Amino acid sequence: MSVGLITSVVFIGGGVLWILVQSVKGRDVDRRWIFLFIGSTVALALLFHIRFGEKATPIVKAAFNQIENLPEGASVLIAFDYDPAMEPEVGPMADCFIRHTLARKHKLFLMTLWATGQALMTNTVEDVLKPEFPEAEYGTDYVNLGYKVGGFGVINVVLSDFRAMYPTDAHGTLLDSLPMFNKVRSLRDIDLIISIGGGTPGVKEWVLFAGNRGNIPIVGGTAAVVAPLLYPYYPRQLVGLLGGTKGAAEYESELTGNYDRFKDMDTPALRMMGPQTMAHVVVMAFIIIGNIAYFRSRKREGK
Amino acid sequence: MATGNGNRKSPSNAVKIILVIVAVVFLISWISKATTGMADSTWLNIRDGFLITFAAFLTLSIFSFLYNDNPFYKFAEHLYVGVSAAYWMCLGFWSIIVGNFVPHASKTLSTFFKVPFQEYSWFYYVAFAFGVILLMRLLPKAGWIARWPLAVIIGTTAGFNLSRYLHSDFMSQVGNTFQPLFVDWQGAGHFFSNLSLAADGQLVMSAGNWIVVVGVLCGLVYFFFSKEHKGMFGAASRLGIWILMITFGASFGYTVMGRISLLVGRITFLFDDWLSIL
Amino acid sequence: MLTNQDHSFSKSHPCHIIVIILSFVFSGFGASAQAEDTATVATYSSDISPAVDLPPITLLAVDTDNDNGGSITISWDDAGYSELPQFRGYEILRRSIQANAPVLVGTAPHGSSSLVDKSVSDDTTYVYYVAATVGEERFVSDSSSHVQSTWQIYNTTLTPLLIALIIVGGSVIFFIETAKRGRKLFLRKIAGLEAVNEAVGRATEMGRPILFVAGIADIDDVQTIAGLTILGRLGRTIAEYDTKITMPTRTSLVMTAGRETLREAYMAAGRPDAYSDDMVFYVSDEQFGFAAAVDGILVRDKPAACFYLGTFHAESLIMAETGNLIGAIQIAGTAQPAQLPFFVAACDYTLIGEELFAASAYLSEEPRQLGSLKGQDVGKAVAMMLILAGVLIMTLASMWELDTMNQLQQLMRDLFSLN
Amino acid sequence: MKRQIPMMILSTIGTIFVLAYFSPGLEELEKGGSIFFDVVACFAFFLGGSNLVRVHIQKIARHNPGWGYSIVTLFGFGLMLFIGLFKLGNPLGIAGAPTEPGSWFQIIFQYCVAPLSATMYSLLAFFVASASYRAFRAKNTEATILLVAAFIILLGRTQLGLVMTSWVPDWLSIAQIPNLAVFIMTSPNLAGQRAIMIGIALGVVSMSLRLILGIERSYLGSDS
Repeated sequence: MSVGLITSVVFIGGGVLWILVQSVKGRDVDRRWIFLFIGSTVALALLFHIRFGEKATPIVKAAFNQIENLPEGASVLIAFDYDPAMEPEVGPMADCFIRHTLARKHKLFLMTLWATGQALMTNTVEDVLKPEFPEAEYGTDYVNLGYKVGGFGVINVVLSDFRAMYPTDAHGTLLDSLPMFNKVRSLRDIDLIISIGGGTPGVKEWVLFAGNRGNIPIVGGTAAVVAPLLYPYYPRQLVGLLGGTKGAAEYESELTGNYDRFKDMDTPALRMMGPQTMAHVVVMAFIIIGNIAYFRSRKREGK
Repeated sequence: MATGNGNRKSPSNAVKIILVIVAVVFLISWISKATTGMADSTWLNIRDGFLITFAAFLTLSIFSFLYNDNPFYKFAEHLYVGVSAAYWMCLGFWSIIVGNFVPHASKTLSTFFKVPFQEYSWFYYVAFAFGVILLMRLLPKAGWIARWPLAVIIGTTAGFNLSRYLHSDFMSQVGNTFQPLFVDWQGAGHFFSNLSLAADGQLVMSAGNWIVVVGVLCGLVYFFFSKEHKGMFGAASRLGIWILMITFGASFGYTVMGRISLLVGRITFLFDDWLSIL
Repeated sequence: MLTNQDHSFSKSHPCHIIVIILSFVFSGFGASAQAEDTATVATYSSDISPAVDLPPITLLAVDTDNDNGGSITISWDDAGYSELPQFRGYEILRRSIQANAPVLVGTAPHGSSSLVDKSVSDDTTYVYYVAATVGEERFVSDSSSHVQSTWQIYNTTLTPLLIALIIVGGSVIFFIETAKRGRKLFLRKIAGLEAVNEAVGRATEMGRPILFVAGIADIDDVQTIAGLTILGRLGRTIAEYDTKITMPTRTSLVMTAGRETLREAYMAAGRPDAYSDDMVFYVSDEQFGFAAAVDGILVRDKPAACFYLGTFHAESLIMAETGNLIGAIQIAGTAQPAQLPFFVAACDYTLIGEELFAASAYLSEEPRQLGSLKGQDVGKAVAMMLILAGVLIMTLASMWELDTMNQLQQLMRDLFSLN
Repeated sequence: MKRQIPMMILSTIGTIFVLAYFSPGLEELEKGGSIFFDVVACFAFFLGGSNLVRVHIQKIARHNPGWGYSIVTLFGFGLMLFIGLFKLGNPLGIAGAPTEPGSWFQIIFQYCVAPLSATMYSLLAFFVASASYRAFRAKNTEATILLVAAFIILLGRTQLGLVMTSWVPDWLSIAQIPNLAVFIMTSPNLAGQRAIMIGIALGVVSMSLRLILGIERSYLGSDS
C-alpha cells in the first residue's frame, strides 16, 4: 500500500465521516465543503497516481478473448474513426488493440473513415507500433490504408473489393505489391474488424454495413456517451464492446495482467480511472448520507 | 451559507493584502516559467510563461466562484464575456460575410479579401437586404419593420421543423419500437426448459422488450393533457412517470463520469502544464 | 479530347485515381474512338475480343427516383462475365448524344449490378454502356436507350410521413376549429405552470427581480420560440405585478425577438411605460461565457424566481445549482432529453419535453390554443395504436414463420423507416 | 399593418417549408433558409455588440456597482474585435484563416477563451456532487425510483459494482450490477427517452401549426 493511497483513503473516509456526522446532527453541510471535498479527492488521486486494478466486465473480456483466440496470423482490420476531441477516451483503446493484435502475431489492416482520424492513426503507428514492435514489417505484418471519403459507402465497397476503393495504400504503394494482400481481396477475407470511434460513421455503421452483411465478427470501442446505444448489438452483432475510459481501462488491465511484455506499458485509461473511481465513490456516499440525513430529520419531525 | 456574504464594507485591508499576495504569486510563477522555458528565444519564453501563468490564473479565478462571488471571478467573467463576444463576431464576419456573402456579391470585394469569387446570386442580396432591415431596430420610428426578418426566420423554423420532427422523432421512434415481445422464440417447451435469469437469457431479453413497449405506451399516457389521469388511465400514467424517473436517474448516473473527466482535465492542466508536479 | 473530358470528370468523383490510371492504361481507347468518329464503343470492343462466347451485358439507365435531379441510375444484368477467372470489374461509360466519344463515369467491383451517376446535367441527354473487364480485355454492352435526368416534385418514399402529417396536423387544426365554437375542454394540471403565478408573486413580495433564460440556442430553434411564447404570457403577469425582469440572451437575434415579445406583453397589460429595452440584453455567443455571466447575475442580483425555458446543454446544471444556492424558485423546461435529469434534480418544477411546447397554450387560456393540445393527444393515441399493432405483428411473425406474417412485418418496417 | 405583413410572411414561408420537405426539387430551399439565417444573424451581431458596448458604457458613466469590471469587458471586447477584424499578427495576412495557428487571435483564444470555457465546464463536476447530496433524497416514490436508478448506474460504472456482486451465479447474472446497469440503460431508459421524443415531436407539430396559422404571435410585437 502506497503512502498516497493511505493518505487518500484516510482523507476520503474522514471527510465522509465528518459530513455524515454533521448531516445526522441535522446541520446542513455547507456546499462549499462538498465542493472542496470532491475537488481534493480528484486532485489527491491525480497527485498520488492512484489507480485500481480494473477487472474486465464480460463485455470487455469478450473483446479480449476474441483477439486472444484468433489463430496466429489472422487478418484484423482496425478502423480509427474518431477525432482529437474523442482521443482521450478512445485513443488508449487503439493503443491496446495494436499491442494485443501484434503480440498475437496477427496481420493488421489500418484504415479510417474520418479525415481527422488520419493524423491520429499515423501518431499511433509512430508512437506505439514502430517503437514497441520493431520486428513488425510494413506490408507483411501491417498496412496503413489511410483515409477515404464516402463514409459508410467506403465500407460498402471494401466489403466486396479492397482494390476498388484502395488501389494503393496510404503511401501510394500498389496493394498487389504488398504480401498481406495476397490472400485478402475484400472485407470478407478479414477475420475480425475492430472499430474505434464515437460518431458517424462509426461502430454502428461497421455493424450494419460490414458485420451484418459479410458475417464478420466486430469488436467496438466508443466514447462513453455512445456506448448505451450500442449495447443492443451485443453479443450477436458486436462480439465485444469497450465503452469510454472505463472500457479502455479494463482492457489495459487485461493486457498488463496477461502479458509480461506489457507489464510496464503506459496505461492512460487506468490512470484516468483512479480519480474517476474515487469521485464516484464520493458521489455515492453523498447520496447515501443525504438520505440518512433526510430520514433522521423526518423522524425528528415525526416526534 | 454561501448566500450570507452580507454587506461587506468597501474593500478592507484584508482584501487588498490578498490581491497583493495573488499578484506576487503569479508574478513569481511567470518569472520561473519564463526562466525554465524551452523555446528558442528569450522573448518567446517570456511570452509563453506569461500565457501559461495567465491561463492558470483564469482557471483558478473561475474555481474561486465555488467559494463565493469575488473580485477574481468577476474579473474572469467580465473578461470572458468581452473577449468571447468579439471572438464569435469576428468568426461570423469572416466565415459568413466574407466567406459566403462576398464571393456571391462583389468581385472587387472578393479581390480585396482574397477570397475566390464564385457567381452573382440574387439570393444573397435579399438576405443582405433583410439584414439591413433588421438594423432598422436602431431607429425609433422604423423599428417595427425589423420584425420582417424575424418573421422569415420563425416561419422557416416552424415549417421545416414540423416535418423534420414528425419524421425523426415521431415516425422513426414509433417504428423503432416495433419489436417482438419474445426474443428468439423457439416454442414454449424450449422457453420453459431454458428458463433462467441470466442477463443474456431469453427471459431477461424478452422482459427488456416488454419493458420498452409498455414503458413507451405508459410514458405517452403520462403526457396526455386532455384526459383526467384517473382509474386505469391514472395507473398507466403513474407507471409512465416512474419510467421517466428511471430514465432521468440513469442518465444522471451515466453522465457523472464525463463530468469528472472535465475536472481531471483542468486539474491536470494546473498540476502538469503550470506547476509541473505530476 | 477524351483525356480532357476524363480529367474534368475526375475532379468531382472520389474514384478519380482509378479513372486517371485507367485513362493511361487504355490510352488507345480514345484514339480509336476518335479515328472512327461516328462509331460507338460497342464496335471497338468486339474488334478486340471476339473470342469469348457470351451474350453482351444488358443494361438499363433511368433517372434516379425521388431526387433533386443531376443523377441517373444505371443497372445491368451480368451475362456471366463475372464468372470468368480473370474478371476484374465493371466500367460504366457515358456519352452525351451530341458527343461522339464516351467517358468513363465510374467502376464497380465484382458482384455489383448498379451504379448512380451523379455527374450528369439535367439539360443533356445521354446513353450509357457497361463494360466488363476481363484480364486486359473489355466487353462493352450495347448502348442504353436515351436518358435524361430530372428532378421530382414529390418524394414518394415520404408518403407515410405525409399521411402522419395529415392525421396529426389535421387533428390539431380540427380541435382548434372546434374550440373556436366554444366547446369546453378538460385539461389536466401541470404543476410547473400552476407555480408560475406563485413565483411571480413571490418575486413581487420580496422586491427582487425575475430571471428569464430562453435557452442557449438561436431563434432558428423551435425550443427557443417555445420559450419566447411562454415569455409572452409570463410578461403580462410580470407587467401587471410591476416586477422587474432580467433576460440575458446568448444570441443577438433572441435579444431582438425577446424585446419584441416583452414589449408586446407590457403593451397588452396596459403598462407600456414600464417597459424598457434594457430588460433584455445580449451577453456573448460563447456557451460558457453566457453561463458565467448568468451565474454572476444570479449571485449579484439574487432573483427570487428563475425561468429556464428552451434548449439547454451542459450549462443547465451550472445555472440551476447556482440558482438553488441563492434560494430562488426555479421553473425549467426543455426538450433536451440529456439535460432533463439535471433540471429535475436541481429545480422546483420542470416542464418535460412536450409540456414545454404546450405551456404557452396553457398559460394563454385561449380556447383556440387549448384546442391544439387536444390535437396533440390524438397524435399520441395514434402513436400508441401504431405501436401496439406493430408489436403484435412482430411478435406473431417471430412465433409463427408464416410468409404473410413476414411480409406484413417487412411492410411495417418499410412504412416507418421511410426509405 | 405593422403586424399583418410579418404575419403573412411567416404563414406563407412556413407553409412552403412544410411542403418543401416532401419535394426533392425544393431541396435547395432548405439550404437557402440557412444561408438567409446566417447572413441575418451576422447583422444581428451589430445589435448585440452595440448593446453590449452601450450597457457597459452606461455602467461606467453612472458609476454603477462593479463599474470597474465593465472596463475589463470593454477592453477585452475591443482588443479581440480589433485583432480579429484586422487579422493582426496572422502569419498569412488577410488571406489566412482567422484561427490560423500562431495568429494573435488564436493565441488569445487558446490561452484565454479556451481555459475559461473548460474551467466553467468543469464546474459541473462540483455541481453534480452537490446536487447528489441535496436533491437525491427518497422523499416520495418518484424520487426513490430516480435515486435507485442513479445509484445502480453509478455502481455499475465503477469496479465496486462488479466486486460486490461477482458471487452471483450465472443463471442469475441479471442481478450482477454491471449487467443490471446495462439492462436499465437499454430497457426502461430507452422507453422513457422514446416516450419523451414522441411527445416532443407532437409538441413541435402543434406549436409550429399555431405559429403558421397565426394563433400564436406574441413574439412579433404589437400593432401600435
